[in-house]
Amino acid sequence: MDTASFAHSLQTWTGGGPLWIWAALSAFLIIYLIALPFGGFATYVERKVAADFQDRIGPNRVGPYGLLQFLADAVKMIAKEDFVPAGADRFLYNLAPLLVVVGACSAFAVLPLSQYLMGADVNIGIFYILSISTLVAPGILLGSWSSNNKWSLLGGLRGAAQIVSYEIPVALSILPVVLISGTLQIGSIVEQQGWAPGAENAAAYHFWNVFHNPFCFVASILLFIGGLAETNRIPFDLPEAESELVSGFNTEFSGMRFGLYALGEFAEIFVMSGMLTALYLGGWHIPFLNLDSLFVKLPSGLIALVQLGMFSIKTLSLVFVVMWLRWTLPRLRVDQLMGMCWKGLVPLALINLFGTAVWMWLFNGRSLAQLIFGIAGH
Amino acid sequence: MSFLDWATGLHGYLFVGTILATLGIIAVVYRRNSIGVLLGIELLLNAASINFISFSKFRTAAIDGQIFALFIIIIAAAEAAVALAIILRLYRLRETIDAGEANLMRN
Amino acid sequence: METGYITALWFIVISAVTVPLMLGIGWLIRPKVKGSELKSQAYECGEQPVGEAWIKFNIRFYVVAIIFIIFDVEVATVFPAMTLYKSAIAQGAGGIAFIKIFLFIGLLLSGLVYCWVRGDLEWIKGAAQGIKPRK
Amino acid sequence: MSETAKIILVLFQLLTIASALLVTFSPNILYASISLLFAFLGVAIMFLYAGADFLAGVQVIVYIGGVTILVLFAIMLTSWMYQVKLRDSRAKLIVPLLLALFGLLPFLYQGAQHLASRVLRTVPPDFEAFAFSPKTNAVGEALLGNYLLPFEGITVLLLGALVGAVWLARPK
Repeated sequence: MDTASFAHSLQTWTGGGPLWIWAALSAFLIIYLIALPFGGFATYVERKVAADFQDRIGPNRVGPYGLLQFLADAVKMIAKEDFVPAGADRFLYNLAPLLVVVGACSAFAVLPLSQYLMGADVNIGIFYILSISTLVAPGILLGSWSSNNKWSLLGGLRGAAQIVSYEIPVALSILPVVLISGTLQIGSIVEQQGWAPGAENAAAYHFWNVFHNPFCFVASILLFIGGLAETNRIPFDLPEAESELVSGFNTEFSGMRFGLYALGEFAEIFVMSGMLTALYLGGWHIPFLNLDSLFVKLPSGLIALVQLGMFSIKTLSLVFVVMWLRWTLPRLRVDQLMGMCWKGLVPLALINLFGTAVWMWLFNGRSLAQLIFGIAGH
Repeated sequence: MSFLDWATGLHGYLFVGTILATLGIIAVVYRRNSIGVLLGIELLLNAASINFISFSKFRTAAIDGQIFALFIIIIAAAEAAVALAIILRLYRLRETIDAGEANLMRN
Repeated sequence: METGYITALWFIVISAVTVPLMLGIGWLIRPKVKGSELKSQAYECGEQPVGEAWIKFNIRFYVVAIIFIIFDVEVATVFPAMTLYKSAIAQGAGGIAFIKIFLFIGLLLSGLVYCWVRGDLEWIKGAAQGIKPRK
Repeated sequence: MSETAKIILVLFQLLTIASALLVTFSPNILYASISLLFAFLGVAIMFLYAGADFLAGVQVIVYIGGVTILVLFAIMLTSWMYQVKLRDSRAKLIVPLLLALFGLLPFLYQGAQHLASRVLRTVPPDFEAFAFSPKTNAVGEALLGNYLLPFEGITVLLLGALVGAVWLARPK
């Protein structure tokens, strides 16, 4: 199976041109066709899902079923009066949304949309997501500080402390995958999760990482919980707890500035779900089917579309679960939040790591599926 | 040799490293705010890792320079944690963060 | 591989340009309203804002940040070692690699245990001394 | 490496230098720490171009995600620090500026003696290959091989730093 970046695919499909133009164009397309529209549309879906859970109708005025609500929202946000509170630090007030949006949208570069549509299959893939999304914490902190509001500052400090704390369990829950795959490159991690019992090099494929061993299953759940906390979603929405902090770190942000924060948050949810999909749920792979070992050779464009669909289905179902949890779970207290991170998730993640390493050692690196189908190790 | 080649070559890297080191030293000596001094130290450490990295690429093409830079980063983080804890403690004891007034050990 | 990183840089550049772009479009099309002094007051539930917003905070935030940075560094360092484990097992040297990696992680764990025992992970003052928060 | 890529690198180098200037001379300590964030980012990009991709990631995670947050917390938790205006004395600038001149002298010399410096330019043969080859495994091999003792030793250092810093910062 060959993996090609989106820029390379564009170059081959259109034929020629310097690569950096295609690189820039692929970045532009992924951000403006996937990241930002998702952020906008997710607000509509969130409201519709909330309405369903509460037996209401939800937005239904703009377009059929209110589908165009997000466009109306965008127009409203952009056209809204710009407003900077008195005593705010204007420079930092403008800089803060920038950091959040850059932190969230740049991570789309390594999401494995399809084997031909990855923005950049860099060899520090997972590490790139972890590192670039650290920009969000300073963004939240600065936004809260600069708006000269007590609610904001309290929310921002909480948010930053929460985001940095939960980075540790998230990183520790990624490590089992690194142990299994022996690489940080996301394309290659996804590739190894294919399904090929009959193929010649069956030892290279170990089905989805979530079923690699029992510890990996727990690790994937921890990664999901950590992702919820990283994106400030309920039950971890203490930074913007409506009932106690008005709106938390973005209290004084209105119009498009607030919109940018919201976009950044939803983009981050997508990144977290996409990361979980890529690392544990087999990424672009269709369960029990390997597109490359079919009896007919499919054209690469078709493969790209099918894989994009598969990746979206998995990722969007995780996003749906995130929205579902919002109306299911109550908010945690600050002390519970910190206790859960340092006394619950971190030790558990370390146990998972240890367990995965022992499993690898005992079974010579084979996954559960490979053991069942009797595929030899390396 | 064009400017771009110079700037992206060894000399460009060393030039940026030198500037960072100089500014770091200036911050350490010139700043009275202890946190400013800490920021200067971070700049100095960054300059050192730039040198390690650039020589590792442009002279040896070996990994050792990167390992040294990795250790520099680790030590810088540990140092920042301890230094900021000390600054906080200093404030609690002396109600100041002026580096010049932390002189209990002088007499 | 070079293209990969250049694309990643383009992602950073383009997402950084997006923000001023959107705020700029908004600036062009929105009505220009002159704000009043009352309107630009900091929001404190409709009351007059009291004092500065920069109030004194719980020092616990800071302790958490210190614990975080130490763990962050350790986790970041252990990543490259982890990538070797698979090939070490394939070469039959899994045991040695296991000991090398988990000696590192074990020391990390002992730091966590120290903080736990000394009560630095408790958010509420006095919780380490057995004073429980109200249920 | 293409010309466009080189221009991007030069832009980030300029960003690094400009931010470092702000770090040193900005009277506002909060702005100084924010510009330190951008200086770190610029240095990370320089690492990336020098073939240290993993190091670039570590630089961003540890410095931007860790050190900057810690400094911001320190400034914000102790709001007085922000309001304290400490006057820096200009006289103290003389010695470092002399040092700076001393450090930058080789570059002035290099500009004049452009041809002489070309002798130093013994580029290793696998220069480009090194720049864009995966480094994570190589770093891991070095850490578990030649540098095993420092690798394990660094945990002891970090443990000491953790215990010491938490002890110092613990509320009494």
